[in-house]
Order: sequence, then C-alpha cells, then structure tokens
Amino acid sequence: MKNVPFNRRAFLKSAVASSAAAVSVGLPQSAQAQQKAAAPPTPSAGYAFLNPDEAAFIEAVVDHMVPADELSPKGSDMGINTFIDRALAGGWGKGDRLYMQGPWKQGVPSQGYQLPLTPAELYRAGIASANAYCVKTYSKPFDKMPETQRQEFLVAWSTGKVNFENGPPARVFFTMLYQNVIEGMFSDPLYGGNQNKAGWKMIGFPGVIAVNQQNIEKYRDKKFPANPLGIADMS
Amino acid sequence: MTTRKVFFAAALAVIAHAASAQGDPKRGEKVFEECRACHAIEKGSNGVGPSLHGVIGRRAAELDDFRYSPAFKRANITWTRQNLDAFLADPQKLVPANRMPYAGMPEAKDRADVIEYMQRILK
Amino acid sequence: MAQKLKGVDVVLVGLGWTGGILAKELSEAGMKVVALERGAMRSTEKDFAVPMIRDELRYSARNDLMQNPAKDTLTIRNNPSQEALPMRRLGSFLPGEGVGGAGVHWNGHTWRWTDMEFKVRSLYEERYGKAYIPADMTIQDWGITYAELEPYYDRFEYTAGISGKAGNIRGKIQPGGSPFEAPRAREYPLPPLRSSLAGEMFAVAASANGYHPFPRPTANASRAYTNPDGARLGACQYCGFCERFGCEANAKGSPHITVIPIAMRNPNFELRTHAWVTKVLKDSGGKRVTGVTYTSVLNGEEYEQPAQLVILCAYAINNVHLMLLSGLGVPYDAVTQKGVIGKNYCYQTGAGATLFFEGRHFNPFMSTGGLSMVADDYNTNLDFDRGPHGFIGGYSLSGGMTGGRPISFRPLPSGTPQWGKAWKAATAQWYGSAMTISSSGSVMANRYNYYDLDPTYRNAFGQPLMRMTFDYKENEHRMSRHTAQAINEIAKSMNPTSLNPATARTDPWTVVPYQSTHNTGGTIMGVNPRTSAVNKYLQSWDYHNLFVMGASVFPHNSAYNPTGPVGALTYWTAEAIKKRYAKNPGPLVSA
Amino acid sequence: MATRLKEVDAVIVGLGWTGGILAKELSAAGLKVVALERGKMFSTAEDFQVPQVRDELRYVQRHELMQNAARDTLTIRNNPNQEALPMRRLGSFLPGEGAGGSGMHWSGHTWRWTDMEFKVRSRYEERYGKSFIPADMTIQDWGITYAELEPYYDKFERVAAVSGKAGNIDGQIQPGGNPFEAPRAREYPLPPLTPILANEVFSAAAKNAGYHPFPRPSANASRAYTNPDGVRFGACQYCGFCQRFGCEANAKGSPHMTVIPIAMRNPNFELRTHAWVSKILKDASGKRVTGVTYTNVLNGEEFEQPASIVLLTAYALNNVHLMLLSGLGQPYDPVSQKGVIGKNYCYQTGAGATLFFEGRNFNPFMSAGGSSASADDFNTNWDFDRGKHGWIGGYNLSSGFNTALPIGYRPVPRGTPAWGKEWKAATAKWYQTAMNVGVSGSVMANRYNYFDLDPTYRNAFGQPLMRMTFDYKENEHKMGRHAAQVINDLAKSMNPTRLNEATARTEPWTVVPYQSTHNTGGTIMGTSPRSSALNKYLQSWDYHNLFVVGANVFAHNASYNPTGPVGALAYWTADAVKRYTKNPAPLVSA
Repeated sequence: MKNVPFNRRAFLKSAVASSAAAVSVGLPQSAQAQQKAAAPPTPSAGYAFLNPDEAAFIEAVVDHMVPADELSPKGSDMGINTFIDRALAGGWGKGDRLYMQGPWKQGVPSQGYQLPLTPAELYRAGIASANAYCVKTYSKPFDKMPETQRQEFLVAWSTGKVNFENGPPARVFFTMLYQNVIEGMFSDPLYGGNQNKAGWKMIGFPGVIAVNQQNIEKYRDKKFPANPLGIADMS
Repeated sequence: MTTRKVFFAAALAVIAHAASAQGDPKRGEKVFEECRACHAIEKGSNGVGPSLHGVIGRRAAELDDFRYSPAFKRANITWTRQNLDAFLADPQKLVPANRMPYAGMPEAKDRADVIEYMQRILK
Repeated sequence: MAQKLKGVDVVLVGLGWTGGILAKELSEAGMKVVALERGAMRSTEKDFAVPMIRDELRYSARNDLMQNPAKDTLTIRNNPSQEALPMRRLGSFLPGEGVGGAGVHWNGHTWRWTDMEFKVRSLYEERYGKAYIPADMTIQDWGITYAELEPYYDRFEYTAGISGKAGNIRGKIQPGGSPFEAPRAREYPLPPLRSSLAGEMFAVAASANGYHPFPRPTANASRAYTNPDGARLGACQYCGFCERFGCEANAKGSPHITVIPIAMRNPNFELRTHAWVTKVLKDSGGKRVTGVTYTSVLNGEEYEQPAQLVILCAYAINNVHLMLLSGLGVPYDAVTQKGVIGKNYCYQTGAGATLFFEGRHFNPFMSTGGLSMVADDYNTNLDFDRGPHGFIGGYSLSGGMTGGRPISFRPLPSGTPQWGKAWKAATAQWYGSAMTISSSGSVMANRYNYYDLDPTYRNAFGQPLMRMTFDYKENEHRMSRHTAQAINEIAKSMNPTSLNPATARTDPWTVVPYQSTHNTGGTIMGVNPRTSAVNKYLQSWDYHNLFVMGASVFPHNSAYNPTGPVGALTYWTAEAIKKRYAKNPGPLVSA
Repeated sequence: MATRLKEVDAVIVGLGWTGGILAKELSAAGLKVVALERGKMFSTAEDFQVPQVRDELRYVQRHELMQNAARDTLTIRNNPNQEALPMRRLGSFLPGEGAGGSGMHWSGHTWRWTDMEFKVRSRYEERYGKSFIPADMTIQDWGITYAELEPYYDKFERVAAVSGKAGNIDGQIQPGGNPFEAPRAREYPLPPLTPILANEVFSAAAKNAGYHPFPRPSANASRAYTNPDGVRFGACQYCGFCQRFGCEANAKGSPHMTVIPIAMRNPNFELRTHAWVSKILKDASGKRVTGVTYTNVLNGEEFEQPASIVLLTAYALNNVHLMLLSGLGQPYDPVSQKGVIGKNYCYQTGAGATLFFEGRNFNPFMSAGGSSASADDFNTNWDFDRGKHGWIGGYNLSSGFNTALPIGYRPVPRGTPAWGKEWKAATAKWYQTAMNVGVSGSVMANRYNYFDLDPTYRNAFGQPLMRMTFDYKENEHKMGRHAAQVINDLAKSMNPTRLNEATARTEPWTVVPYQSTHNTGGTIMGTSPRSSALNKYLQSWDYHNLFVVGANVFAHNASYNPTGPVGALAYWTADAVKRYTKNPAPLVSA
C-alpha cells in the first residue's frame, strides 16, 4: 500500500472537526464517540499471509493492546496488523537468521527459542490454538469476545496460565506476538505499521532527522518539538 | 518612514552585507575542517557528500555523478553566497528533509569566513 | 527419550488422498485409527478463501502449499558417478504438505491405467520379442489386472466427482470418448467440462489428422454434485487458479472435502497434525513392525505411537525415504541389482509447442485444471506399432491451457527479446492469442534410476536426505523425438500465424524448471519378494502388518497422471485389510 | 578439492579492528598480506546513508550488521551436566560480520585496562591472601604490564578519535578526569562529548555521595578531527542511532574508514571478501602452521591459502572456534583441568535502576554512543577494600543514553500494565522524563566456564558448532548485590518521582535478552604454555608463526569495554610480528 504521505492540514481539520463534534454533543468522550470522530478508518492494506480467521485475531489483539484515545488511533488504524502480516510473509516469517537444524530439544528458558517452527508456522499454529482455547473457555473465538474477556485471556496467556492443547507452547507464542506488536507500533512506517508516525508522535520521538549537535544544548531539559519524518519522506 | 530613515536602514544593510563579504579566508579554512570528513574540494571525487569544487553559483543537485536526495532535487536553489549562508545556519530549515548529517554553524562569523574561503579555493 | 503412547489398531503416516481414504474406510470398519500428518490442518473456508487464494506469487511462484526444502529435501544427480547435491529450492516436482496433501492443489486429471501398464513386460515380450527390451530396462509386471481394479477406479471416480466422457462401456465404444480406453462398467459421474477454444481447435485439427480426440477426465466438477458418501461439490467456476491452489468453490475433488471430514466425524479416528514421523519401528523378530516414532514440530517433543498396522501414505518420495531410514527391506544396489527399496524410480517426460493466432481470443485466464482435449493414439492405442520406432511406452497429446496466470504464462514467439519495448508489445499482443499443444510421456524403469540415502547431507531432524539418481534414457529420447514430430504436424496443420515448434527432451534431466510431480517407484509392487517390495495388496513382503500406498508402488511410469490408480489401489487395499487381513493378520499373498 | 593459491607472507583471518590494524601495519612494513573476510565490503557512503540507516527495526531488532545464526552459531548451557542447545536466534551477544566487523556498529567506549587486571592474581594474593581467591576461580596474571602497553593505548586512541578527559597525566591528577586511572603520557586526542542532562544530574549526585564522576572516553569525535594517519572525522551529531548502526557522519572511529582504506591503498595488501575460513593448516612436524583453507561463499569453491604467518583476528568467539576445529593446541578439559584452548571464558555482568522525574526533559533520542558519565570508585580504585565484601573484581557506575530508540527503550514504572490505555499513557508520559543509573561489572575466570566443540549440532559448512558453558558464580552474585545497593542509594539521593530499583543479577545467565558483546578468553595469554595458549606477544606457544588477536587473549574480563586493550594489543603484536619476521622463532622462551 503506498505510504499515504502525511497531510497535516487534513489531520488538523479532522481533529478540529472531531473535537467540535464532541463539544456540541456534550457527552463525555465515550470510546464509541471517539472511535467515530477519530480519523476515517484507513483503507485495508490487504493481507499477504494471514487468512481471514488469523487477520481477525490479529486485528482484535492489536486493537485491544493499543486502543484508540487522544494519544493515538487504535492498533489496526496504525497498521500494526499490516506490519505483522508483512513480517510473516517476508523473510523474517520464513525463518531468516534462525538456526533451524535438528535435533530438536525443549531445553530450559535460558537457552532461548528451540521450536522447529519458523515464526510464520508458529503464528499459524499459535492463532489456531489460541482460538481453540478461547472457544473452549469463552465459547467464542478471541475476536468475538467482549473486552473484559479479552483482557482476562491476555493476562492469563502472558503470565503462563494458558496451555494450548496439542499446540505450540503458549507463552513462547505470546512473547513473539507482543514483541511484534511493539515493533509494529514503533518501527519505520515503511514496514506497514506506525502509520502517519502515530507511534512516534505519541512519545515525541523525532524520527529520522537526527542532526542534534546544536540541539543538545539548545533543548537541554526542554521539550523538543518533534514532527517526525520516516525513511520514505526522505527517499 | 521618512526617506532619511529608509536611506539609513538600506545603508546599514549594505554594510552588513559587505562585512560578511570580507570573511577571513584563513580562518575560513580552519572552519572548513568541519566539512572535510564528507566533502572533497577536488573535482569529481564524491564521498558521503558531493565534491564542493565550483559549488559557489552552481544550482543545487547539479552534479550528475552524485546521488542527491530528493530534497535537494526539489529545492531548485542556486548556491549564492546568501543561500549558502542560510543553508549553513540551519540546513534543515532551508532544505527540509535533506540527508546531510550536519547540524549547521550557528555563528555568523564562522559562516562568513568559510564562505570566503570556499569562494577562493573552490574555483 | 520418546514418550510411549497408548497402542492403536492402525497408524497412518500422512493424510492426503491415500491416508484420507484409509482413515474413512478403516475407522468405519471399527478400527481405532490414528493419522500423523506433518503439516497443518487445512480447510476451504480458512485456507482457500478469495481473495487470499488468488495470489500467483504466493501459491505458484513461492509454493506456499508445498513441502519446505529447508526442513527436508532430496539430493539429486543424473547418474551414479556424479556427486549428488541437495535440491535447495523446489523446482522440477512439488511434493505437497498438510492435511489433504497434493490432493488439495492437484489439477484433477484422473486416468485409468490398464493392463498395458500392469502387464508391460509380458505384453512387449510377446509382441516385439524379449530382445526388444534393452538389458538395463528393468520393467516388470505389476501382479494386478485392470479387471480386478475396475470397480475401485469407479469408486474413486465417484468419490472425487470426475467429469469426463466414457469411450468404452462394457466393450461398446462410445462416441466422444477415448476409443482406446479399457472397458468401463459405467459412465463418469459427471459430464465433461465446457470446452475451450484451444481445446476445440486442437480437437478439429487432431481429427483431421486421423487422431481420436476426447475431453480429459478430471476432478473439476462440471456441475454441482453430491458424491456417494454425501459430500457436496460446487460447480467449477473456470477461475484459472487450479494447480498449486486450493479450490475456494469446493469444485475440485480433494480429500479435505470428501473422505477426511467423514473420518473426522468418526470417534474411531484421531488426527494429529504437526506430527513428523521420523522412523517406523520393528520388533526384534524382524517380522512385524510395531509402530512409529514422531516429533511434534510444535514443541520438539518426541513420541512413540505403537500400532498393530502401519500404513505409509506420505507421498511416494517420503514413503521410500521412511523405509530406507527405518531399515525396512533390503535397499536396492544398482551395481549388484540386489535389494528392492529404492528400485525402479521413474519420472515423466514431455514436449510442447506454442501456436500464435493473430486476432483469435483464447482467454487463457478462463480455465480449470483439466480443461483440454486429449488424443491417445500413441498411448493406450494397442494397435500403434512401436517396433519401427524402437521405443517402449506411450505419450498422450493434448490441446488447451489450465490457466493464464501471467507470472509464468506469457507465450512469446521465439526470438522475441526478453525486455524492452518490443518485448512489451509482443507480451501484450500474444498473451490472449496463443495456445499450446503439449504431451506427457511415459518413462520406463532403468537399472540406474533409483533412490538411496545420501552419505553427506541431512534434513532438519539430523537424518540423512534421500538421494535420487535419475536421467532420461535412449528409450525416452526416441519417444520424445516421435512426440515432437507428431505435435509439430498437428500444429502446422492448424496454420498458426507463427509457431514455436516442439523439441525432443534429450538433454540430461534438470531439477530446476517445474516439469511434473509424478514421481513413481521405490517400493514397487510385484509378484515376488526378490524383485518387489510389496505384493498386489501393497502389503510388504517382509512385514505383513506394513502397507505402502501411493505411486511409489508403480514399477514404471506411464504417460498418464498417477492419481487414478493411486486412489483405486487405496480402495483395493482398504478392502483387502477389512475383509481378509483384519480377520486373519498375515501375508495376503504367499511369497 | 581445494585449489592451492600462491603463498604470501601473512594471512589475516577476519577484518575488523584487529585485522584492519595488522593489515595496515604489516603491509606498510613490506609484508605481502592477504586478508580473508567472510562478510562483505562496507563503506559509509554506500551502506550507512541517511535515511536508510535510521531504521531501528532492521539494524537493532533484526541484527542486519551481525553474524547470521542460520549459518553459524554456538550451543549454550549454564553448566557441564546440562545439555547444550543451539542459540537459534542471536540474543545475549551480537558478533559482527563484514569488513569493519563490530568496529562499525560499536558504541565507541574505549578504556585503558591497567595492571589491576594484568596482575590480578598476584595483586589479590598480596593484599587479601591466597585463600581469598576461591579454588575454582582460575584467574591468572596476563604476563604483560600497563607500562609496556601505554604507548599502544595512545596510538589506538588517536587513530580511533577518542573524546575524553584525562584524569592522570604522568602521575599528576587532572580535575574532571578519572582520578583512579593509570598515568597517561598525554590528554585524549579530543575533548569530551557535550554532556547531556542525565550526565549532569548523575554527576552532581555522585559528587555529593563522595564519588569521582568523569566523562566516559568514547570514539565519537566531539568535533571535526584528522587522525595521525590523515583520516578525516566529522563531528558527532548526537543522532541517537549509534550502537548497532554504522555512522553516516564518519564521526565514530571505525576500521572501515581508518585503517582498512589505508591498507587497501597499499599494493602489498589484498582483501578477499566472502571468504569463509574453515580450517588452519599445520605442517607434519606440528611446530608451524602453513596457511588456511577457505570457501568462497559466492560460489561454494574451496581454496587453500599458504602463508608463512597466520593471524587470527576473527572476533574472540570465532578465533577460539577455529583453533578447536583445526586441532591447534590442547583443548581444555574442566575435569582434569588440562589443556588451554577454550579455557577461562568470561562474560560481563550488570545491574541498573530507572529513575523517573516528572516534568524533566532528558531527550533520550539526542545522544552519542558515549553520552554517559562514569565513576570508578568501585572499580579501578584499588583503595576500595574488597576484603569485607568477599568478592574479587570491580564495577563501573555510569548514567546516560546510548541508543534510546522506542522499540527497545520505553521506560515505565514497575507495575505498569504491559498494554492498553494505562500502558499508553505511562509510555507517553515517561519516555522523555526518565534516566537510568547502571553498572557494568567484571567476571572472574572459573574452572567451569569454558568453550569446547558440540557433539551434536553443526554449522552450514557441516562443522561442529562451538559449545559455550557459562554461568555467573557466587563471586559475581556478591558483587552484583553490592552494586545494586550502591545504585539504589545514589538513585534515592536524587529523589526521583518514581524509581525502579536495581537488583543483583543472580539468576542463571540466559542467552535470550541482549546484555553485552564482551566475550573474552578461550585462547588466553600468559607466562607459561601449561596455563595459557599465547605468550605476551599473542604468539602461540605451540606454533610460533601463529598469532591470535582479540579479547579471546584476556585471562579474565574486567568491567570495562574490551576494545581499548584489543586495539592496543593489535598494535603491540604488529610490532612483535615485524621483529618476528627478522628472526622467525618463539619470541618468549617457553
């Protein structure tokens, strides 16, 4: 998907419009109102790896972990799902830089990743097992579960209390998934995530222009006005 | 604004301009050290940055044997002394999103001296 | 150490067509069956949904549904004096993986192999004399007859929903079908597919040249269909994304929408995916196998699954590899010609011409796996006298394209530059105005075409890779020259605007370009244990509770696609197990 | 079969800092030198261009400039009775690859290791008594002195453009420098980097806690500079993309822009990239090595390169691996404690606290590799009495930012949820308003921390992987607890709004998170062939025409980064090799 160049005026206009709408309605800024007022939903970038079930699962995870609020749009509007899809379809998903020769042993956590699965294979088996667990426990796949159940499942999953019946080790998959959500939120927009540099703006990271020799003193202990640019903006 | 005042302001501008013209090339060579890591002064030898040979009065992104960033190609400016001075003061301001990894020379005196040096040496 | 699990009656290694059929048949017969599939679960709605499936790069160029050579592959050489090197990237053939195996992404061509193949040696000796068969050509009779197999062909055709036109029903020649086919009990379950312009033009020209063209029988349902087991198939949409893709319309007969779902509903059956079988275990007596060892690729754990009956259904290549890795039977030695495991590996040859017709519109993108007309005059036609041409075997001719996917199908008159303005113009002009006439030809078994274990390279489980030694021999070169000539005659008679003529395939076989996934032999069936690995019920001569399915049992390869006999033989073996072996476990054929 | 090539005077295996220095020095001395580098050629203009280089995902998370574990890696275990498994993905340490090696993507910290390390055993025995050193702690004197090495430290600092403040010139303590440092002949070539807020806040607190903070010496040029070889440096731009990145401004001292280009201009020198050395060959007598076998990874062809001198400069891990694969020297056995190849592997330990200051702006994205202030009061300060704490070694206190990019660095107070609205708020609030105070600590050699060849796993060339057996021992746990205490006291004195306290690293060492690429030992230098692989000139005791250069020669690991002594020892060995060529024989009688 061509990187939609950041259109400041459009962003400002929509921001102004949304705040005006909130004011006129006079209601507290409930999540739904915010969602509606937030920037129009970004057109889908399509999927090169995830099938419909998997895409729904990933969208639900990234939108739950990175909800929409005044700091940033929700995860899928920032393209974190697209980032994960492209990573899995690409070399990293196929096991680039991963030693994949047997024999295969479980080992202990301090010996790191030992599964005979490439990241793409782990996601495929992992999402199927996660959804199977959710259907067994909450009688619905993850993306159909209400927010409270999603949170309950994610907390259990991240703390090793979830076991995938004849699936991959649950926690190994969670650790990889969580790292990819973070990467999707803060890597350069080139990779499909961090669209409009929303992740960088949230924390004030100035992006690729980094000639700070003079700024060190000029901005010591002062807020640096970051209007981040990505690699594409300078290419 | 009475004409006198106007005349007086214009004169000031000229002098200021002239002053900057008399930068000290000797000191300018020393200041130019900042640039030598990436720019050569010999014709045709490009490194991280393009060769600065004959840069004064040249249009930006003119050498065809150097891969300029789009920012310079879009800039369509000529390296007059004035543009050079503005650029060296704050490179990202004059040519936003350019790739030069150099924060600039805040001191006007440094800029005047180095431009004077470049004027002489980079024929 | 491997964790030992509870024993079961039957363990199936691999769950494609053969595994799927046995899973259904044996679990229905009350046996406790476990299937171990190294790949993942597959379903039409999850894995072959539009628009995801319409991705030529992913499924065709990058082989998404196929075996991953990073995990396991073969080493390849043309002859025993050459050093074999690994096939590091899939090319010439594409073994499948996952539930449904190759049965998910095949084209659907389904043929009945006849006694012309099952009694190949006696037929040729009888008609052309013993000396006609070269010394190194190790063809042999299969030990089974067409008559015995006919009802099982019929069973498989009706399970998979084959569209075709019978040519011979109980001895009566039917117009529009293949006059040379062996007698069928009844018609195909579905009428032939709608014909394409390319198919029609080929048929007209072939008839004019004295051939007997007929529609290719194929598992692309010409209309909606419910098979005898109640599985429903949709009508083929001629989408042009058939081979290497799963069918989103459930219109292509595949195991994951026919036999496997039925087995899955049967409590006697259990499927374990991501289960990579590394060894078949045998008892100390060396008379029976006792089960298998497998690794769960989900977590690296190793398990031992004991079983009364072990059936290898893991595609021809992997079946032979497992026999060699597990030390089952005597490995074949090309020098002494002793041993049987690995013997008689065969492939398929072919040739093709591309015809360009200015102003005609072939719409190659509107097509399906089996949309072509075929002529068998140089194949199953007994009257075709091979004598003067000095070759054994046959080839079928066909006109029509199975699809027009642009990364791989961009017909260009030879001599067109590979890029630039002229290339663009030619590509635009001829993409829709060209057709192909192609042939697929048999390969006779040879003493120096065989499998064994590679001495150097290992797979991702640390086990030796299987080594394939193969090349086309003089017999195939002669047949290929005859083929090219026949194709070019027909093609010229259609006076195309221009023609890329067919050429004989006489260079050494290369693993690089895709050719065909019809790898046969390695655990061949036969009449005695000295020259074959399995008897006529595909039961191992050495271990009576070990059966081996798939094309690895074929003593040689014909011009036809293998899935017809593969499916039929599986039903045939299922019957033998249910009716005889289960009641009285022991050799079904006295050695 | 391997094609045999024409013999040369010296073959250099691996072209990073040590390979680059030796290539320049030996070719300048007239030797015919061939360097075999398994990676590709690198140049600032082509490979470290803005904006491509500003890519945290590619260079930091996906290890673009590092060794590819799919080709070659190690197997890992904590102790000899555990089964070693492959490090399937790089984690705890990141060996480099390509012409320039780790010297391209290091942060630049350059220290002078002193006699406190070179005479560690005698010093501790002398002051604390023999029994103070635990039985299994196999530390030993290195056989070299700081005085011998001082001029070579000076040479490396000037070549690599180290910015810093001297603390002791000829015995005269200099204000602002490290008062505990050994005497230097002269100042650093460049003044220290501009301090960032975190440095100033830390230094103030350290001062009033009685410590002696000073700017960390680092090869990030604080202003434009021309080194003694005529190489021009740009001024560091504090871009915050330093560790794991190449420097686009030619401001970070790296071999690909200093020593390697000079060697390349010398007709005596030839570089072959994509050349993977798989074995070192030795003659029948077993006294001399005769050259190396390597594979050209561009086409898989195998070559034999004969040479009268072989120099291993392929990073500490690969040097040891090559010695083991080639059967050079006797492999170390922890049970019998016989053999030397693989002996005394050491790593580094650490601890750190994160301090949150509401309303302050630390601008973590504006930093050079060396933007940190340090204090050595518990390290090179020999007056600090280790006696009552019962541990050997030292740790260097420091605070600042190195590469605080957002995927890897998002400080939040402990207990903040890992995702959701509250997590977003905390991340946004604290990213710029937090700083850290940490230590890097020494690791003493131990009988059960060593390298050998793995019995099961193989690399992409079918050769056995090297097996690393390592864990922190009681000595390091004790030091870690001491360090955590010091950090937390200091942090509290700065009364931050919130504090994530430091904790001692006492869990078994794990290969998963990145910790440090300071792997030392395996072919250690020493005073006798029975307890060391190399003499003081890094010449093999067994094969006098084999020299092994890099941190693998360190008999134990200090708290300091290794590149200072590694660079100095490379220049020291270059001089020794020049002497060797005049009379090829052992330079130290065994």
